Amino acid sequence: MTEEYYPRIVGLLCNWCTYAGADLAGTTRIKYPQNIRPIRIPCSGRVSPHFILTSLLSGADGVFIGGCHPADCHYNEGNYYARRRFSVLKSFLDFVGVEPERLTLEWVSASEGDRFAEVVTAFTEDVKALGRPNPYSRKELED
Amino acid sequence: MPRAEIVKKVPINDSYFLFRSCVSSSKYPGIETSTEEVFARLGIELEDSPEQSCCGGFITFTSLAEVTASLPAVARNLSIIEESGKNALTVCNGCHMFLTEFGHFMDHNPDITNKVNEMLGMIGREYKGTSHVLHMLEAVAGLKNRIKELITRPLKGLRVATHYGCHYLYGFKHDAVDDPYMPTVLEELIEIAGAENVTYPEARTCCGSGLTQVIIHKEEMSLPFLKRKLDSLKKIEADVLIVVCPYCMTILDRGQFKMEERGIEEYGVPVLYINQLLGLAMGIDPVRLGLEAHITPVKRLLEKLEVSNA
Amino acid sequence: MRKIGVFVCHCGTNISSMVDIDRVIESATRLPDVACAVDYQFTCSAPGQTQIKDAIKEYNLDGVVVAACSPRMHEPTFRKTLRDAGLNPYMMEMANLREHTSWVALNRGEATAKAIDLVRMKVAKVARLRPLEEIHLPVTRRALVIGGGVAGIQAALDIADGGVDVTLVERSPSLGGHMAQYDKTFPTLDCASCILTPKMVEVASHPNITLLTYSEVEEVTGFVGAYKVKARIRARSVDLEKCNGCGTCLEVCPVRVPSEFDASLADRTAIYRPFPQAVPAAPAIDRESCIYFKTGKCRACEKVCPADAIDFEQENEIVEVQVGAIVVATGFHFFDARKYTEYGYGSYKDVISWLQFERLTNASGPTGGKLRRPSDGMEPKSIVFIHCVGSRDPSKGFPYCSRICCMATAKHAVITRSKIPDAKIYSFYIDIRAAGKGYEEFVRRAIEQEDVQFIKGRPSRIVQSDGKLLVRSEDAFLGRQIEVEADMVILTNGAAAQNDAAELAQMLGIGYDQYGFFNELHPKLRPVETNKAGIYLAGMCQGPKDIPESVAQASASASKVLGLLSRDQIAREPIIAEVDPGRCTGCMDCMEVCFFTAVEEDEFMERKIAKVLPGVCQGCGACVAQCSDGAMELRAFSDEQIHAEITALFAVEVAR
Amino acid sequence: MSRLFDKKLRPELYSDLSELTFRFIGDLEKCMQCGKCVGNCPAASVTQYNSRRIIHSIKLGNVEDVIKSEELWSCFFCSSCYASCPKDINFPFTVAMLRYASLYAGYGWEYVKKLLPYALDYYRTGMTVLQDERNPNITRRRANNSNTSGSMADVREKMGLSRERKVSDRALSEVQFISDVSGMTRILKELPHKEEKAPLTRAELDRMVTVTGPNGKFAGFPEEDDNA
Ligand SMILES: Cc1cc2nc3c(=O)[nH]c(=O)nc-3n(C[C@H](O)[C@H](O)[C@H](O)COP(=O)(O)OP(=O)(O)OC[C@H]3O[C@@H](n4cnc5c(N)ncnc54)[C@H](O)[C@@H]3O)c2cc1C
Ligand SMILES: Cc1cc2nc3c(=O)[nH]c(=O)nc-3n(C[C@H](O)[C@H](O)[C@H](O)COP(=O)(O)OP(=O)(O)OC[C@H]3O[C@@H](n4cnc5c(N)ncnc54)[C@H](O)[C@@H]3O)c2cc1C
Ligand code: SF4
Ligand code: SF4
Ligand code: SF4
Ligand code: SF4
Ligand code: SF4
Ligand code: SF4
Ligand code: SF4
Ligand code: SF4
Repeated sequence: MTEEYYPRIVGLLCNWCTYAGADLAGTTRIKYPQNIRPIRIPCSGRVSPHFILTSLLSGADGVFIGGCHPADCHYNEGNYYARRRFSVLKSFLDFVGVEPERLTLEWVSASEGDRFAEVVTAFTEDVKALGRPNPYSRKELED
Repeated sequence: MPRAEIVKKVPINDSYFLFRSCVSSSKYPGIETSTEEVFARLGIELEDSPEQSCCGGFITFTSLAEVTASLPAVARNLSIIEESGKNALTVCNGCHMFLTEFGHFMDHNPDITNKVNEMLGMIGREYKGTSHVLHMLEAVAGLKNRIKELITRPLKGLRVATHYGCHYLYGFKHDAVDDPYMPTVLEELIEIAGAENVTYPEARTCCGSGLTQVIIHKEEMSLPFLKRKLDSLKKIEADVLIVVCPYCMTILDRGQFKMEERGIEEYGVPVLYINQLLGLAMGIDPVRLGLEAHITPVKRLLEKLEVSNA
Repeated sequence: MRKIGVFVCHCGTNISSMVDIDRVIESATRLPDVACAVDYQFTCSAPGQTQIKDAIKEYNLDGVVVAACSPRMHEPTFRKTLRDAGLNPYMMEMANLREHTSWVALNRGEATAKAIDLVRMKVAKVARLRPLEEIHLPVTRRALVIGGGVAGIQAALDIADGGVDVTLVERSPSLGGHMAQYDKTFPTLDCASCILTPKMVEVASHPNITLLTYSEVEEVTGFVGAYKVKARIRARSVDLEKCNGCGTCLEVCPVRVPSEFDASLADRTAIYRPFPQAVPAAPAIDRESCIYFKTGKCRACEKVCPADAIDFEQENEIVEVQVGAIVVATGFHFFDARKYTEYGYGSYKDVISWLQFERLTNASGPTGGKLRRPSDGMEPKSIVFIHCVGSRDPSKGFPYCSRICCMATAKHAVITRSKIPDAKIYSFYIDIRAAGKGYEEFVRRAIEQEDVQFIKGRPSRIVQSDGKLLVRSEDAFLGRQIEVEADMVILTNGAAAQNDAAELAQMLGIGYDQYGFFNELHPKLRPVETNKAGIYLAGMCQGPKDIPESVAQASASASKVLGLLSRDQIAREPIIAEVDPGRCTGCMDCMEVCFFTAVEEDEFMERKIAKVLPGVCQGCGACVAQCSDGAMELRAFSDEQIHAEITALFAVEVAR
Repeated sequence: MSRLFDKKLRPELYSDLSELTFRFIGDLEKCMQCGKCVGNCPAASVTQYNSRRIIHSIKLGNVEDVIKSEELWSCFFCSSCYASCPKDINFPFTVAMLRYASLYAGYGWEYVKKLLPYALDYYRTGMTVLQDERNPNITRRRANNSNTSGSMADVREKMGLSRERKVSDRALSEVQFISDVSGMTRILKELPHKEEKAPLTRAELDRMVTVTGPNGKFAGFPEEDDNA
């Protein structure tokens, strides 16, 4: 088996925009790398920092959070909370030594199937470019 | 009468730094003496200093020196005011605008203040931003109740019109004591002096000079404007026109002379600074009030006062 | 241990062409909680669903994973399948093997690996699901309408015609709102009172409508389907039952105060009826200006009243109503044009507002519809309208466009032309905004046929000189300063929210913008709903709009109300937040972030804790993410469930 | 000691106009072309001057046209436009900036030249406006009104004041020092020799902002200063 680095990415996608955008990418058959494992959540505002930490600790190489564009949130303000929490967490990760590139927050609307594929592809490339398992994963910590 | 709320708190102190003005000292010294006399009667001390110079504004708005050169010139004057530990009174709309606006600018741009202080440091000065600069009218308006008690010779029957000047009205959009289009401070003072306030349509209209126009373009631009204003003034047969700025006074007083000289129109409305009017109502000697320096004669005005007071 | 069934769908070949179904089944079978894993061609088809139902019985399943298409497509289908099989419908999750996998994968290997992971993740989640019951909220079949302008009137009538009882609360002594003050309405120039008065009368006589005028809403509690409303009926001092509306009392009252209805252009008495066609016709005594209430003397009105209807002893009355839904239609107010000292409104008598102009041209107005200027009663021969006074002006007024004034000004210009054929009419504008059916045509008519001079330019100043008003402006097309001599100037001072809009919004728990206009839930898709279920908006209270739009919104709100109240109970998805009283520390961080104000303070064992209102919560989960004590959970998306999904992904080593 | 201010704060250091104007164009973007600034503008009422049009022109990128224009020198600096602008655009400030731009690009010198005598007075005495009258009729009229010779010195004396207001020597030397180190003196020096409408080269621009003399001390006032 070739030892090509195949990162796994946890995708936390809000039900109303990004999850639907991902569906649209499917309906229009846009191909993109399949490293992402989408998890459906009601709103990006539902994303607890724990989800991201758990993902990284468990061995995720990247975490992708998708929400509605600002001012488009189905619940009005959820994505603003997401953005706030996200920036706090990102600086924390930086602090503990996880490359901030392993984390991304993207706004993808339900009509942006192509954009979903685009940003996921780009993020997968970015994570791949980091080139090694995330240093924060439990396995790495134990080694 | 509608009017924007007075938003600015005017500090009323026992003493102020008197900021002189080139135009006043050189052309209408009565503006300064009347101010000194009125404030002396109010029991308020005015400190002078020979270290003060031209406010520095002229060189800015002539574009002869860019802001970076005029800021230190203005800041130097501000530092002298600060040294006195007092708030300053300016007798001129222009000085007021430049000293306050530039002070405001520096207070909000600390990096620029540092640069300015670098330069001031070379002459042993520093700008700290600790003093207020008030327009004389702001202080007088704040003192109007005390002024009322000092009126000994009410100017009964005198018809008084006003001209505030653009930089008093329009220059401080967000920090003005009065509304730019419906100001009332002068009108209140005129009533306190016992005179009758009369309005004319072009009361809030520019005298035609702005800051430099009378020099750059001479008659062709400013005279028509001045004429519009004076024509409107003439119709209401005012005895006197009140200003709060020596530069406005220069234009309105000498402008009438100029029109007369060219045979365009005779107006003959004397122009007085508000403190000169208050001074008359307090019984101060017209010579001391500097009325003889005026070009448009004030004799008829004084005679009318004699009669009404007799 | 759970007994979970996994049902993998081929979707014809949509999935199976990219995903190795056998490997998915094989890997699922090996998972600890899985009792059975089977595949089928079309799982959503009737036989496919039967397969699920049979398996539920056969294996006594307590959870189901359907590995097929997007849950946004078939989640409701399979929930129903579970319910039909006697299993709680919320014990099901879908793994998205189609939209998120087979249709987007580059190769079969990758797709299969992802499918295996997704199924494993969903199994882990289903193992932690709990049965949920739909929330049923009882419904009170009565509606409240706040505000009796044209919007409130329309909403009340539509709801009442639908067979539902309505309580209409109007603050002033009469129905009608602003529209009652106008003579004619654009773009058709039909007479305002001819179309409004019949509707007002209909409200008053409708068997399903309870009309409370001179009243205000004081308190609103509860939630959708079950709002409790307290309204205060102000003492009118006239008995509505006895008064026959004869108006004799108005003739004897000695008091004169400026009439609000006539925009201060005329006076009214202390006992007054805003306008002759008022509904109800009974007057009210304005106690602030009544001599009797100030000095204890007078009672002149009482003496002449043939019906003995005057009642000085009347007191404010509080009534309580239970309603299932609320329509807010409180309308608008005006920008105070006195702030524009450059135009002299308030000091130049002949500079008036457009509302005053409406009264001046109204046949029932102070001049009997004759256009006369206020200072000396002269017929103005040169008339200037100024647009955007206080609108589109962030420095002194509002940055927004008031939307109706361009049209209203065109209307006013046309009315002026009909009253004074030889008048010079000027209208100073920045841009003309006339985007409605027949609107542009109307403006063109004013320009082309009625000889109204529209001048592009926002005037800078008005100078008063010899009884004339000199309007100084730019003519932007000429690029030159111009001065227009006018006898009269009309300012279109912009529309503003009601002064007390913010208080009302807070009382109702609905959102409002920085200017005080109430927020709709979604500007395009939910234009009359608010963030609070069961509260709807109509008319100007939501933002500037004209009468057609106000009425359209009112009818839309009414149909929403009727839809809601047509049921005995409202069923709601049970996916809402829930507090664990044991863990909650009462910090109320959750309350801060809840946009829908669904979190309330509560008490538990003498401690303050948070409580979620099931009728209000929308299930967004913002509060859950905010809670640092793990006390808040979102049903079907709990921390535990999502963590399980994440960790399950990494539970097995996959080839890298 | 040659550059007291960094480039960011000294727009005149840019010869590239697009870069320079960018600094204040930002505010002009807000303009909604409503024209309220024009209706009360004294310049607009006596000439074709039009602040709104100037703003529009700049927004379209025609900065060069604006700074070459005579129009630019018509503004009275009365600030009436600022007071009325619904977007709070301080247009007179913008005009001042544009005038600097104009001068540095080599235009407008003929207008500024007229102001030179006042600036020289300021340099020499610390005061911009002095007592002497350029029009003898004024003195004659004042003599009439005051029963004196009509000279300001006499009038002041009669009022009980010193014959002339003077700033102190220290004040004067400070004013001159600031003028020297800030580059104003250099401008005063160059002004009389300015050829009309001769655009500056980059090298000239650089020279203009460099103060001569050791330790930032100005080496001496220009000898050619007689025509003041
Ligand atoms: C001068 C002018 C002319 C116009 N001309 C036209 C036209 O020709 N054609 C056209 O289509 N549109 C026109 N409009 C627009 C039109 O007025 C509005 O679209 C319409 O009036 C909005 O109706 P509304 O019911 O929302 O508000 P409103 O008419 O303001 O009614 C609101 C009602 O709610 C009541 N209320 C307020 N707060 C409370 C409270 N807290 N409790 C109880 N009651 C309350 C008020 O007393 C009032 O009766 C014009 C507007 C103006 C200003
Ligand atoms: C370029 C453009 C951009 C726009 N952008 C925006 C925007 O950003 N925001 C915004 O709010 N609005 C926008 N709009 C306006 C918006 O498109 C319309 O308001 C909206 O689409 C109207 O929806 P509708 O359902 O009335 O009409 P349509 O979208 O036209 O739908 C009518 C439907 O009826 C069907 N149909 C027609 N006749 C029959 C028949 N006889 N029998 C059966 N079916 C029939 C048609 O096939 C069609 O599906 C935009 C419009 C345009 C042209
Ligand atoms: S359940 Fe979904 S994937 Fe399966 S056949 Fe139906 S549509 Fe296709
Ligand atoms: S009692 Fe009051 S309302 Fe009645 S007539 Fe007298 S003042 Fe008017
Ligand atoms: S209160 Fe009496 S007098 Fe007045 S309208 Fe009613 S019935 Fe007539
Ligand atoms: S509708 Fe017309 S007048 Fe009213 S604010 Fe908008 S542009 Fe101005
Ligand atoms: S945030 Fe958590 S602990 Fe705080 S009140 Fe809300 S539920 Fe309770
Ligand atoms: S889930 Fe959303 S709507 Fe429900 S209580 Fe929490 S924050 Fe409010
Ligand atoms: S008033 Fe202000 S916004 Fe209007 S045109 Fe002038 S600069 Fe532009
Ligand atoms: S400052 Fe200049 S542009 Fe503005 S109004 Fe005065 S003259 Fe006109």
